[in-house]
Amino acid sequence: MAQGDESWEDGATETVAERRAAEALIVDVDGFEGPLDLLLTLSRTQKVDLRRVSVLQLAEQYLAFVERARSLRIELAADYLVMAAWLAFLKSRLLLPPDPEEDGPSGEELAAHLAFQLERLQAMRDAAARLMGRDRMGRDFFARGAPEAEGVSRRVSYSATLLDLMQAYARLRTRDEFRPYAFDRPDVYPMEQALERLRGLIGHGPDWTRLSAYLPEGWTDAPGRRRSATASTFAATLELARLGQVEIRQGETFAPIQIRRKPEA
Amino acid sequence: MSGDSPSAEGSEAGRDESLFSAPPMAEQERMVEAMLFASAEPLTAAELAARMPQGCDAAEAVQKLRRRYEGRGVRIVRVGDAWAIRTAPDLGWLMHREVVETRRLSRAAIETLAIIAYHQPVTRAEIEEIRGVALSRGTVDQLLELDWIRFGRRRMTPGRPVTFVVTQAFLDHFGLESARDLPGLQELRAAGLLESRPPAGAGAAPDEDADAQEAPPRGQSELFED
Amino acid sequence: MSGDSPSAEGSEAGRDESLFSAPPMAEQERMVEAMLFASAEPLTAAELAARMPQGCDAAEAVQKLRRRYEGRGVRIVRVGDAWAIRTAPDLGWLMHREVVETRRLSRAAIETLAIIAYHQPVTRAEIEEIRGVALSRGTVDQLLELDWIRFGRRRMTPGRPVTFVVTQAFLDHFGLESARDLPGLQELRAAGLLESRPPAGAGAAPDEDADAQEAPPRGQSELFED
Repeated sequence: MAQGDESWEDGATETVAERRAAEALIVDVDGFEGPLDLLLTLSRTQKVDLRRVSVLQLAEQYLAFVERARSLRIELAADYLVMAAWLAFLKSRLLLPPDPEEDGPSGEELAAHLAFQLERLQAMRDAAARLMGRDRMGRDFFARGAPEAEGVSRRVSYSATLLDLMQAYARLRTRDEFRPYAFDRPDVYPMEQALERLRGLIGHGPDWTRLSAYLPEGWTDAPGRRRSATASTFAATLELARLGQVEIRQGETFAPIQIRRKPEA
Repeated sequence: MSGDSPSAEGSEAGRDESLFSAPPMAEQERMVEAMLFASAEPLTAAELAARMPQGCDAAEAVQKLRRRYEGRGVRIVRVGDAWAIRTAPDLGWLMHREVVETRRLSRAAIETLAIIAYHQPVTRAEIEEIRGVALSRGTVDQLLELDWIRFGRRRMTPGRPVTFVVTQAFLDHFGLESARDLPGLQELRAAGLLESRPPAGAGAAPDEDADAQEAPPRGQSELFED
Repeated sequence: MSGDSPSAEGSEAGRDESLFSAPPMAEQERMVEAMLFASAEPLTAAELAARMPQGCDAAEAVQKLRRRYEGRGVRIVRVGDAWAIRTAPDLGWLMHREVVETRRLSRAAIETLAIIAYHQPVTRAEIEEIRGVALSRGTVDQLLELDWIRFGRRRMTPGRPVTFVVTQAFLDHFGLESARDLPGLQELRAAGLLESRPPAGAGAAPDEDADAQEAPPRGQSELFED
């Protein structure tokens, strides 16, 4: 395969072949669906019953594979490296005599579990293939091509699937997640509300009136609510003054603030 | 086409061939039966024959099949110059219920239903708060009429507002054991029914990786954590 | 007449009435035949019975009809707890014109589907463990959209994760009477490959109770009750 095309550069043949092999490796890594998939493929090369697969040999192959891949400066997915670390650990467990002090599963047990996982994955792949190989509706056998649904009584039935329901709920809840943060506190009197209220009232009071007289009902008793309402109302009067609609005066520091409608010019 | 002496002249020429290759008439009848059943349109004898092995006599097979179905619940009927299977007219009354016209629930209704299912027992005010719009009477009436929601017990709060809960009919329709079996937000997200929130700050689009068929990168799985 | 059929208590009251009013079985067979022919979807015995006159035994009529159609071009097949008419699989080649091209499923989707079918009810985490790779959103979404899987009841373990199970549409598509008829299911179970951990001891018969206390409920055992 390497011969022929590469004749244009004699000495490079080997390098090109090498690089191709390396690239094949990269492709393979991409082709695997996770470390278990890779391990299963490797174990198949042992050509034995998956239950009797040599986990030690398998670990060697995997580690070598990952090492080679890394030497090519491939950024291996974390999954592959975690598996590599775990296999290295398993290898040491299998090679060293068991430590009587240590709890937990033995190397053999871990190896048996790995073999089981591989066998189970293979079994599911086989099952999937058999499933897809079955006679299938719309390909091997068929439903009624022209279902009959004529009749006199016409009843409207509203249908919805669980998927519709969940999607509707999801839609509502995500909208909620994106709701801008806002105070939902009952004891805060918003300035917009104060402004609205003052606009309606100010026309009726041509004379100087204390600010406190404009506080809304129900906001004058509890100190917290009174403070909020006062602040909002005052801020609102400042806004109206800026717009040239009211005048504000205060006799001295801490004296009551008075407002009146600005006399027509 | 050629009446009761099918393909008289054709059989002259290909008699030997067809004698050996044509399937038995019972088998031809099966074929015609399957084709008429599965086809969305009536089929002419020629169309049937075109799909059958050489030497078959589609017209004859249709006639045999037609006789076989005489008096049964369905019949082989002629539609123009084609054939179709239709239910026997005297059984038409059985089909009446078949013609339920299914309509999709309005968005308001499905959202209201979803809120009731997930939050039950829930008051009207709570539903309105979650949806952010007033709840129309029509919506509630429709869901009550469908027997998917019913009134629950009154809430022990000022005004003693009435609550809504879902019904057994609702659970049956949606194939749920109980309303507690409804998947939660995390699971909806995991199943891809919910757009995942863009990670704070990062401009990366994790969704693209997730949709790839290969193993999504590890980071993605954190989004799915239950 | 009612035997094991539903409405046992109903027949107490209306026995006389139904004795006289139920149509002969041959007529009931015709009715069932017409209804099954008319519908593209499987119909349960209860759905059939609901449309038939009082005192009819839909289940019995279906059985008789099923026998009548044995060996014909179409057959009466069981799909979960419902019945449908489908063309005989050996005649599929005649219907090539009816074939609807379906979206090719990814390998991930096919494997996930198989795992759900064989291990159901199964959680997302269990699927990921078996495949050794995170389950992508698109995969679940696709299977849900095909209506081949649905959410099952929650697992009674911490976190109450939702489970996935296969649907009636799945059974219908793959020509299965029930999930118990999945190819090789018995062998897989006998080999302990539907468990979450290897059988205790080498080659020991997988015993049903040994790891039941902590392992998830055995797949494929509790799903049949619905």
